Amino acid sequence: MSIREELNQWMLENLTGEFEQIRWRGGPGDEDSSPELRRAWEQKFGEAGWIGLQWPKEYGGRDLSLMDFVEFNEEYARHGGPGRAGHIGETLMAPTILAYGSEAQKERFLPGIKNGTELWCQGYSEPNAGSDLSNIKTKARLDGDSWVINGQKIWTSLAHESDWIFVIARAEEGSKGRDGLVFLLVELDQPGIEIRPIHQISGTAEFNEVYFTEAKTDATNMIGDVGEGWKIAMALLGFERGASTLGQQMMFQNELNLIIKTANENGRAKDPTLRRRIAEAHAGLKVMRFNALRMLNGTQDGSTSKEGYISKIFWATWHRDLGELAMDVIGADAEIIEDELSPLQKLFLFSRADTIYAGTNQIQRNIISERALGMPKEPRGSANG
Amino acid sequence: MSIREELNQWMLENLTGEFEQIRWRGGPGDEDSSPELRRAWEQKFGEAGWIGLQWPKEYGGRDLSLMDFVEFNEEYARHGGPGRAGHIGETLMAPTILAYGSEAQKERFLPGIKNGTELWCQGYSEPNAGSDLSNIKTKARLDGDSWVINGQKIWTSLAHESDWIFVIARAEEGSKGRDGLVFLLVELDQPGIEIRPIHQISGTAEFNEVYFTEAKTDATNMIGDVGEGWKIAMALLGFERGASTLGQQMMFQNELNLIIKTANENGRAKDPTLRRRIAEAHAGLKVMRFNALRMLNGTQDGSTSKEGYISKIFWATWHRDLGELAMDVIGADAEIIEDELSPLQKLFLFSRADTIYAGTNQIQRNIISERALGMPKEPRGSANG
Amino acid sequence: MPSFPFQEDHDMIREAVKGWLSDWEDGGKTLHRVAKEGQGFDRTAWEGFARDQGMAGISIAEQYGGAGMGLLGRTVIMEETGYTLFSAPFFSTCVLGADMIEAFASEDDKADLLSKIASGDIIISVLDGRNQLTLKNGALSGVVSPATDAAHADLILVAAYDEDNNVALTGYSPNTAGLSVTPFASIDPTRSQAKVFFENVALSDGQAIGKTDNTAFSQILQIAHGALAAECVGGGQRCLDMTLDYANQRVQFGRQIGSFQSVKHKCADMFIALESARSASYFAASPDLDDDPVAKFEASLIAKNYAAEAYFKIAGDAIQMHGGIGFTWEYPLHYFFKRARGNRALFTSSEDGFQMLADQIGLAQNTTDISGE
Amino acid sequence: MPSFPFQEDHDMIREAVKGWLSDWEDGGKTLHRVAKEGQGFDRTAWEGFARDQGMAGISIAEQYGGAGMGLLGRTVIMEETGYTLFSAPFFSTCVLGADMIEAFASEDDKADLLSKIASGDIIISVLDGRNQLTLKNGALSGVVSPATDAAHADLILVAAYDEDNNVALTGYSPNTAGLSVTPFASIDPTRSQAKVFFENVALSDGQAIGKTDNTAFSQILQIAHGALAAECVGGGQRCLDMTLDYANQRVQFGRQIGSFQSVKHKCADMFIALESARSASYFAASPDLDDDPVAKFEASLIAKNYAAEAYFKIAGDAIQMHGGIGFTWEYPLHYFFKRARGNRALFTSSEDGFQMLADQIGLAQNTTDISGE
Repeated sequence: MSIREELNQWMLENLTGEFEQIRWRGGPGDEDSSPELRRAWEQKFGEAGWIGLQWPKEYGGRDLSLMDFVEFNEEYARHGGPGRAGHIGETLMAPTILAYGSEAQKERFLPGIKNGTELWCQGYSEPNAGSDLSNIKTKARLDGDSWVINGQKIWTSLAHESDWIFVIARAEEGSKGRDGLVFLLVELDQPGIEIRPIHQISGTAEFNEVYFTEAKTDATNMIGDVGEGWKIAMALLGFERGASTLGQQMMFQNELNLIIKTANENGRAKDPTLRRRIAEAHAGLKVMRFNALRMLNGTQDGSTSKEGYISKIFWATWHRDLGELAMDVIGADAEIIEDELSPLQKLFLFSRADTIYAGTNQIQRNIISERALGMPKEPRGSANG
Repeated sequence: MSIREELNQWMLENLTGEFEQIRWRGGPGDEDSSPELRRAWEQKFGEAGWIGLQWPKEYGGRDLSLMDFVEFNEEYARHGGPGRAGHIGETLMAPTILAYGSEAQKERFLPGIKNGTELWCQGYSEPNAGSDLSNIKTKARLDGDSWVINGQKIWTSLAHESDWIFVIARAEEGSKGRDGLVFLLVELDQPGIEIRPIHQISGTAEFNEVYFTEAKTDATNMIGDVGEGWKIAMALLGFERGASTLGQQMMFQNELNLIIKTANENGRAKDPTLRRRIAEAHAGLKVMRFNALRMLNGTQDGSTSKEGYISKIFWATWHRDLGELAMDVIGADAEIIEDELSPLQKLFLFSRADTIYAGTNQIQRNIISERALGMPKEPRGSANG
Repeated sequence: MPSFPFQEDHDMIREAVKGWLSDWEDGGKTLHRVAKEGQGFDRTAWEGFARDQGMAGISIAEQYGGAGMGLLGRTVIMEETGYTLFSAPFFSTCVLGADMIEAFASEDDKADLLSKIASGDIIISVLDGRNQLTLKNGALSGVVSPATDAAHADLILVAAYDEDNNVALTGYSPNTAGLSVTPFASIDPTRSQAKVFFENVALSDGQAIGKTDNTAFSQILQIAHGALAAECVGGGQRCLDMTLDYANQRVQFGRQIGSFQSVKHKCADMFIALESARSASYFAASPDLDDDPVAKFEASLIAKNYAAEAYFKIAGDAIQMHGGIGFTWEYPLHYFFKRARGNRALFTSSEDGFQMLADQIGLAQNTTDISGE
Repeated sequence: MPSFPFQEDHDMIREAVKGWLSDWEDGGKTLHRVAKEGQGFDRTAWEGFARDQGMAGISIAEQYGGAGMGLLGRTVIMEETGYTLFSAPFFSTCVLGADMIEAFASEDDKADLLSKIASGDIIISVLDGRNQLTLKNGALSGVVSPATDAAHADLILVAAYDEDNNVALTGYSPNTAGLSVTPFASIDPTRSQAKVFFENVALSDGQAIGKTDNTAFSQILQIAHGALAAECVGGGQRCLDMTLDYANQRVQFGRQIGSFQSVKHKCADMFIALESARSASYFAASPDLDDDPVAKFEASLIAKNYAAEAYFKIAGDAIQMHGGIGFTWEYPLHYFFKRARGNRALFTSSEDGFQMLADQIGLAQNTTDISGE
């Protein structure tokens, strides 16, 4: 039985009962919906052995091939599988631990991810280091057997629903930029950590500020060595462009389907301008899919192939435009909020963040021009460059 | 009788006979058409007293008010008045001489412009100083009673149809940037000057390279003093945003009318996408007109009001888009060249230059952000900045 | 010298209004309060503005107690209320309502209603029910939505086709039998929206204001909606101002982000869109067009749709230029973005607006109706 | 490892073709010569490429003497001929012509014609005369324009409706009575275009190739036109390469202009458009779709229109980034811009293409015909 058939079977049997209500839910912009049910779903999913399929067999994975993993993701999305509460753990943390972690760290952390019992979030951005990621001010000092952390992280997705956070912090006093950083794994439920939600334009709060005041983690919870924090943080970001993008695209397909359905129902499908925009959105999604296949077939080691550099800006811009299209397709009623924001209204509002988080479109264009096209870097300013 | 009525009468009586064939012709991109007839027209126009209307009465002008001059330009364009062979002389050279020239220079040069007998062109750009206008390499040295000029100018409109050129050149050995420049008036018909046409994307050649090899001009033909060349050159550019833009807009209106006519004739007026684009072009032209009125009412001294900064990039971009629209309106036949390029085909091809010459769109955005919005300048590179 | 095309008195009004509204808005705090209260309407502030400050009558003729400052007068007000998202029914009452009455009412009704508007004693909501309401046995039935400011209107002016396919304009008290107003939450929380239900609402239960043919009614309605262009210009200016403040203050990579060309050029594009919209707005309010209703109709059509598109683009770019903070609720920029989105769809969508303009400039049309519904 | 989705042999062909075409083009010199000659066709080069290099048969099945390298094979060729604007009828003959024959001809005709194509011994021009030609008394009349490569074709394949409203495909010699070919100058001087006039051209004077229903014909035609996407990708790559070379070499304000963010970001946008178009092109040629003609039709529709739009945008941006030199005749960039513009309109306009795609993805349509003509 192919992996697609296997999953199909399981989804038919298990995405039922109370889980019905989270079908199609929990995607980007909707990550605040039913957190408890989605945590339960993550555990059920883990128990069934669906997490970590690409991992080596010795760590409980199935060493799944890329194309099989692609099929797996597509099948999951086809069923309207809920946005995965454990996706940061599975797609970012686990590959990083597998690549750079010690044997002891693998044993300690991989099972919690695989079982869906330990959820992760990401502590990279800081209030004064948005696009300039290397400008880290959060400090870590070694005190006996513990790292002690002070500082503030921001734009941490789902911190309030997570158990652990990975953090880059400055371990060497006086170091600058990419030097002197450490990559630490920190448990969130402790007195030295305070989490404050950031309410977004949509009124919902996926993002948080995380304050560290003498927060502690065991000295063994450092990945790599002191001074290697930047290298590890960047490798982790490389994994972000992995096969999970194909699952994301299936979510996009569902949104597009909803727009097409709406247009056919309210008659706007006959408006040539909207027809063309919808057709272009459809074309864009097909392009996105084939681009991901090119990218995934190009490299399988977390590095980025040339075409891989366009992935983030392409999907973010496409998705933001889809949000505007959705509202135009709804028409005059688009402004009306019944009870709560409808999925298409959420799409419209939340997607404004897409072109900003995880590297703004402007930063993406810098990266493309310098890394994919080899153009010269800009002179840095004199202030502290 | 209003100036509009006066001109109406005269145009009805004079834009006739052989001049009929240059009606609507000679606009941007079409400046190579019938140069001799248009030179004859310029003289006829001058003899009738229509050139220099805004000049003070003592120099033969009529001290015409701004709004009257606006009406005059609109009326001229309404008749399909030919592109003016003398427009650089009248709209750029004359105001500069009036503002900065000596009494002797006014007496020497204003009559030739006013009578339409001496045509002017502009020697600013150089091969290595395109957008970076201050990087002038052409040299001038004073030798007895003459300036002797060596160097090369490029993108000189209509040099081959002109009698005189105004040139910025470097008079002080070793000076850099904006320092040490002179502003000279030079007769073109002399052994030290060679003019080579630059063929454009449209196959026509409005622009030229002008080579100076020991070219000479009388020492009295310097406007201002040594070291004042930059100041005078910039003042001259300020005059470029004057009332003549309204005449240009009437040319644009004629092009748009031709597009609307074409769309109605071939049925594409019914295509909603093209309808919308045409309607937007119409709206853009109205906006351009009112923006020009705001600008002209804001300042009347050659300086630029805040909204004036958008004028160049707005019309250039609008006109380039109009060219693309024209081709889409023609449809599949747009590729076919019958005998010579049709006016709409010329529009499409030539308008690619609009967003480049006289300050590219990129340079315009720099100027807007720094001068109209007061944003910080970029750090200059270390190479020779 | 006042800035073209305004006169000195317009500039004076602008200065006064600007200060008052800035105090009201209090750097975004008031917008948060209004959003929280969920009405999209600040009654106290409206009364202060309309009555005490005397702003409701700015464009009402002097004979009815107004200031008689014409379309340019209300352009100033709309620009400044757009700059602060002043949550009050100036547009509904003093533009839409006043224009309808001015154009279609009897002299007696004008004297009565226009002076009430000028003194700030009445709030009016205008409903274009031509396609939503049906007339049967002298009574109207149907739903009009969205109905701006209907939730707190003293007088609801309803346009509907009569038996002769003319447009009849009728004024109703919100308490009229069969008429009910249900406010709804809008994506834009600073503007009041509602659905108004008609169940056999007798024409005779309302006040007959006037009648006209469909074309004339559409023209007047469009000219009134042209004033929204000024609101868009005000809002766009605010978005640009916030962006420039932020870009000049925020440091990344060792430089103010406002020194990066990508940020500078985006701000330049915002400025180009803004000043173009401003030209479109001022053109539509230009006294030169006062004697030419067709030209004024066309200019209003251009102004509303051109400025609404520009505002939406500017507001979206402003969020982008702010980075993370731009999409937080706490930072008030999103209210402007939401207003911009709402204005694009209010009255007619930009798409329909430009198609109407295409008709207007003589492009042959298809006979089939291509719009939705 | 060959780059996905290609195999090693595709990469080898690409290397060989790339070098040959680069020699041919000679840094733009040959394009100037072709433009001057005014044919849009370099016969000597075509014979060298098709016969001596054996490239005409790249995608023809092996049984007919071709290399059997499938759609990906011709994608390689089209990309590289697009990169150099190779002025020869590869697309007309080896893509359009071959696809028509492959789909509709008898086994005997296939054996004959496909091997002639593979050996480079025939030039074919395909005319879609469905809307231009009328059939009366067994003879065709009308004009087909533009007719790519008809001016030097040995065989003109004409599609026209027959009496049953099926599509009949007939092959004519250019010397057939009543048929005349008039070349015309095109804005794009590197492609051969003509008008083909039919005055009572008897069907019986031609070779009956096959018949099919309208939908099947449209599908095959669209799939063939999908190959233009690769030409657009090749041309777009050339525009980007020229721009990068220029930006890295040109110094203004004391810096390479390629170090300015506005130039870098524009190049990034060009790259995004280019790689997207490349994905669309490769997707349409993907062997995964070989068994699903509907999916392949849709993918070809997407590829042609998406890539044509991208190419036009890239080429326009390339001119802009070059400044003054970009719009001179001497610098060969304008040929690519003109090809890009031509490709957007060739076969179907992008607008019509996207409307067709809208039908394909299940958007309800209006019943009225809205396109021009």
